[in-house]
Amino acid sequence: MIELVNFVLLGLLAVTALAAIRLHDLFAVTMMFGIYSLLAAVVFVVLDAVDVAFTEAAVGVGISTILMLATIGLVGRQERRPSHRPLLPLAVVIVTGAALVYGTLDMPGFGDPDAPVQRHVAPRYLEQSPEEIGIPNVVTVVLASYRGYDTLGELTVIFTAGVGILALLGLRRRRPSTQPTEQEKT
Amino acid sequence: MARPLTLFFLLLGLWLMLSGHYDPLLISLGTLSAVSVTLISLRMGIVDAEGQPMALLPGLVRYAPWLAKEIISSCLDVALRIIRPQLSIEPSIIRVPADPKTAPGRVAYANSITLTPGTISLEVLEEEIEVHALSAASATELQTGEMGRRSRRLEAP
Amino acid sequence: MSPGLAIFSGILLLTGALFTVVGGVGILRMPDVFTRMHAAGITDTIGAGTTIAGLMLIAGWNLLLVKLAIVLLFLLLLNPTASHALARAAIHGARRPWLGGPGDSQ
Amino acid sequence: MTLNIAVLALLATMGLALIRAVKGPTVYDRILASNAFSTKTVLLISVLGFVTGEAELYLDIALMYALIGFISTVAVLKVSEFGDLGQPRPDSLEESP
Repeated sequence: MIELVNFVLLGLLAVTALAAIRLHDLFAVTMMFGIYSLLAAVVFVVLDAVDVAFTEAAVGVGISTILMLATIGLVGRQERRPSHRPLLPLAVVIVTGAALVYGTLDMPGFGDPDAPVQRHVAPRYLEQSPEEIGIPNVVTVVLASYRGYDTLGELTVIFTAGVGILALLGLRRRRPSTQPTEQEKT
Repeated sequence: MARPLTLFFLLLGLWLMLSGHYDPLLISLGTLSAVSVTLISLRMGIVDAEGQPMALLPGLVRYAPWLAKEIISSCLDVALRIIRPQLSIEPSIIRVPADPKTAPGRVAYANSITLTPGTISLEVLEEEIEVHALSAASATELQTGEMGRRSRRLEAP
Repeated sequence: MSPGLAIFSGILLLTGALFTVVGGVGILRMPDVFTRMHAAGITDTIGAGTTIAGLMLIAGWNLLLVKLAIVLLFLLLLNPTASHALARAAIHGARRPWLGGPGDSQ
Repeated sequence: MTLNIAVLALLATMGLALIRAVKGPTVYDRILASNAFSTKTVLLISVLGFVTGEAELYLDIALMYALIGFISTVAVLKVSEFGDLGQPRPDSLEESP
């Protein structure tokens, strides 16, 4: 059953991605990306990556949709026709994709108990974290406690990126007054 | 002072129900988050009568089952119209009087109209609500005013 | 869980599945955006309602029941608001509803 | 068994909504399709939770999606009606008391 669900979801993902490429109305493309995020989230949930699905909900469906919409407000809704043929980029992408697929052949199977990732520090985190930290969600424990410095660095990067994006988009606070000032009328 | 407290206890109750972990550390974290959300809401100025329509709650007990019955019957009607080989729809735009006088009551009425398949509220005006109806049957059903009467009783039980 | 409950929850889930698919067909078949909203309304109210009610019977008396109830409550409160906002935006965006007149095609 | 049928029905409806999102023709049809899609996602995740027997985790995500889907729909509608998110134009100010 879960296999079937996976196949259907991946098929829908492919259709959504193709539609997003084919459409030239950027507003419609944003909608397709929203649908893409929802589908990707279900795939993550089915793969048991619950925390990634949470992030996908907040970032993929929520924030990135809103940021893309704000960008559309700045740059207009129609995509310009490309001035060159897409053959070279297509070839590069196909080669890269093939290399990545080839690379996955050497990876251990999904959920393999003998994979290196399952045998290194993961067992210790799983066994010790209830006594050492006391937070029920192991992923949170790893992110916020065992790898606290890494997370701090990541957050700094994300915060900087967020400030940069907001500065670029120029989102300002809504004025509380109901009368538009002279500046806003222009 | 009563409203912020109500909001705080509602948030705390929601937190406790959703978390399912009851040791001192996690409960204190939940209390902390409920307090901060209450403070932020106060700063945003959204802790008011509109944010907590408590007056509607007692009437809701009688209103909800009637609405559920209404939704089921109109769902069957719309579903039959969809699966017929020729779509037997005759969409129209009608106006019905907005019976409830308070803002939360009107919102409840307009939302009930939209929640019932076959009718969608397009615009909520002071005296009237503009409604898009899928079929003549759903339009006349709404124009009998049954839903308006019941939603008015919602705000003054 | 008792066999009676199992059968009842099965019936609810099948009803939900049926109405969901009918609503989906309606989203595809209806002539314009307003009539499509009525079809989407079926999946959002009775489709979601019966599906979640069926899951509630499977869940039994625990926190899962509460979470399912909250999911249903959110869906029932938020969806009409979103539909109304969509209908209003469509009207303001000068979308004339299809009223079934001859030559009035969209 | 019935859970599996519910999953299949939800997937089929997601496919139908996706067709509507691809075909359009207007922006509002696409918004409608993507909103219907997010509702179906919430339901699908809830049902899958019971299929795999890990409903505890899955329902939290379903809750989150119920809320986020609404927020993004409203943001999209705001842009489609007013043309931007942050600053209201002078003519839209009268409407929000």
